[in-house]
Amino acid sequence: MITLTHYLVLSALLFALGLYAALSRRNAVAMLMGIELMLNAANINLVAFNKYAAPGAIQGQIFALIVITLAACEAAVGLALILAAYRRFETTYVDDLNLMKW
Amino acid sequence: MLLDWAYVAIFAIVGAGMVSLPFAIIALLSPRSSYPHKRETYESGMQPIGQAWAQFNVRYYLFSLVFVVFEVEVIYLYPWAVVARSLGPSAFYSIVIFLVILTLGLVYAWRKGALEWA
Amino acid sequence: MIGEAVAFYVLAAITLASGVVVATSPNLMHSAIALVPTLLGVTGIYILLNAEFVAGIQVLIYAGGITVLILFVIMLTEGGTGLRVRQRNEQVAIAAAVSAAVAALFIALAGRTPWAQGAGTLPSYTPGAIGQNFLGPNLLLFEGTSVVLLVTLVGAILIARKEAGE
Amino acid sequence: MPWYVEALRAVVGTIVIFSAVAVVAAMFGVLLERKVSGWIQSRIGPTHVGPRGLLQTLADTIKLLQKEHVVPGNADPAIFASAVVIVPLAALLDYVVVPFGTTRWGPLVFRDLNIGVLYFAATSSLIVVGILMAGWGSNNKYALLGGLRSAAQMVSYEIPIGLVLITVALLAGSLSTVTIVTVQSHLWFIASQPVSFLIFLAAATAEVNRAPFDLVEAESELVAGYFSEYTGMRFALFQLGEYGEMFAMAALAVTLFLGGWHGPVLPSVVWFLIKLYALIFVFMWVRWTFPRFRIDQLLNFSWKFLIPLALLNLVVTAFFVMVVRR
Repeated sequence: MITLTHYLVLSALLFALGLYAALSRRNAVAMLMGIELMLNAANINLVAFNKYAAPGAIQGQIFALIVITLAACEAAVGLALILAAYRRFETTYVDDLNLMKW
Repeated sequence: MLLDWAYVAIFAIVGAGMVSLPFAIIALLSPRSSYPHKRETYESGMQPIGQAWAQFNVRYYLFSLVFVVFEVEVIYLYPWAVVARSLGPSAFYSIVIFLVILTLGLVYAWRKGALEWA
Repeated sequence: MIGEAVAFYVLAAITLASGVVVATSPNLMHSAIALVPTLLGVTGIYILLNAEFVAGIQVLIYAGGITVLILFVIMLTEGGTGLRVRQRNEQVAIAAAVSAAVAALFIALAGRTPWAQGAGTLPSYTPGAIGQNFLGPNLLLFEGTSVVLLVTLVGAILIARKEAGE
Repeated sequence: MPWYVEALRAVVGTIVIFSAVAVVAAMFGVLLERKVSGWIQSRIGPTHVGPRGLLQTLADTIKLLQKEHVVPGNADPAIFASAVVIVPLAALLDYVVVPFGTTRWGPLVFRDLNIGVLYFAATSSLIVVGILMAGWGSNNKYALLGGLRSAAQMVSYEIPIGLVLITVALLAGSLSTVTIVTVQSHLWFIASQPVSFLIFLAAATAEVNRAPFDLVEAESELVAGYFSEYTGMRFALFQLGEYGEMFAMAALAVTLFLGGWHGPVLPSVVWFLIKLYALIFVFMWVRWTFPRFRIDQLLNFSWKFLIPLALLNLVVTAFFVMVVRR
């Protein structure tokens, strides 16, 4: 029998993977992928709570939709920033991008 | 509802098996021989210089960027479309506002030249 | 019920296994491509949770949109050079410890909290329910999203194009 | 029904659909393409194998099955190998929601999903990832350029297709393909939505990378595009993906605009196939009628013409559905 706790554990593990990627990667794109994993983990929680804790409402799924939307916006702007930084400094490795102003 | 998706899952799994089936036949039927030139990258008979994995132009990114934003806008229209009939004219005006804002984005991208391939 | 459990564990395994590749692969391209099975695994989880509309959106936006964006950026910036470069920074050990601690904390919390069992049933037709909601009580959210997207578009084009002339 | 009967039904259905698509769409489609091309150019097309050359593609398939497959030394083997499964599989997944006809026991469809057309859009968007993987994994300049172009083109044309899907869903009040066909029993949507139909046809042609939008595999500049490095059966699988997607798009057009299985006298499946092949013929006719676009013209055509037009059409339709008709 699959319960809410199963989904929460899965989401916690996925979140930890994303966090690990975001903290340990040198490449900005890879860090962004880690953030996407974390957002997905959060979404699993939202949808799972919708089913188990508040099945009468649809708010959890709507929240998940909004999170997906914002994830798309974040990816679009974040990757644009990475491209701009790459054009300037010829690198996408964050530890090489240590100058705030050139 | 879950039954529907169980069918889809079986479709995907069996389908992946069927798509991979030819590889089993190849393994049985096809000849094998090896010499250095065979595994060379095809470049119309020229010796390939360097890798193909080079950097590409930013315009590809601009198009996919505008695409992702529009795709997100479009998905918000699906839930509206299925209930539109049962909603009144006021819902029509709210969707027009939504689409006008979407069009503003398109106009901006157009004016800024993000849609030019140059 | 057994079917549901099997599906859950298979999907969780797919999600986590490819998530590990995303987080640790030394080849950036492999990381980005492993994102696809991770996202599809999460899609399956949404379906198990009766959220088919969200599942469709997940495939359309994440697997078909954001992944393409990420693949493009890797191709634009890295090319094949990423293979020769160290991909992990000096704080790997700390990162692993922190992540493990966070996971342990979350799992402990999830196991100990007595979650309330809500009343009612899920709407059987989720796109319709979501549409009713967006054009009813959450109208502002709906219109606000379009403004957010407009700002995103303007900002991202501005940033990505800024120095194109240089 | 007990679960194993359901599972058996699903497996049998899958095998039937896959074999049917492989034979009817890919093998017969390739033959048809060659025959139609020949007819348009006053040639005869293949004649040698079988009566009137009917078995030509079968012979080709058997030939391709015997070919060794070569993995270029520079390629990324994992990506190279998995791309070839993803593209045909994503194309074939579309057929889950295509209603082929109707019987006494209900519509003939693999599964009538609640989110039907959204599912179709989602699975076909996966093809882009497969194509980028094929282009990158080959580590070949032609393949990579073809893959990048293809991805830029396919994502550009996904938006007009999405807008057209929404317009039809608006008229039918549902995303389910079976419902969309059912509500067309009196009036096909092509009568009320001719503009949508044309937008869909143009965008679908581009989405499946066919001429005049075929600069992905423009033979004269890019050899074969993203599958230049694929030999033997792997090449055939990409062909299966390509023709499978073309037939899926045509089947979707029939479902959305041409009333699906509806038609007098003849059985419903026959009507569906007649409409399907009529559209396929249009695709092939267009191929030999228009010259190839340049990539800037191609992208302009989507962003500066089809998308504004589709948006306008959507607003007008919404006005009629939500304000006038009430």
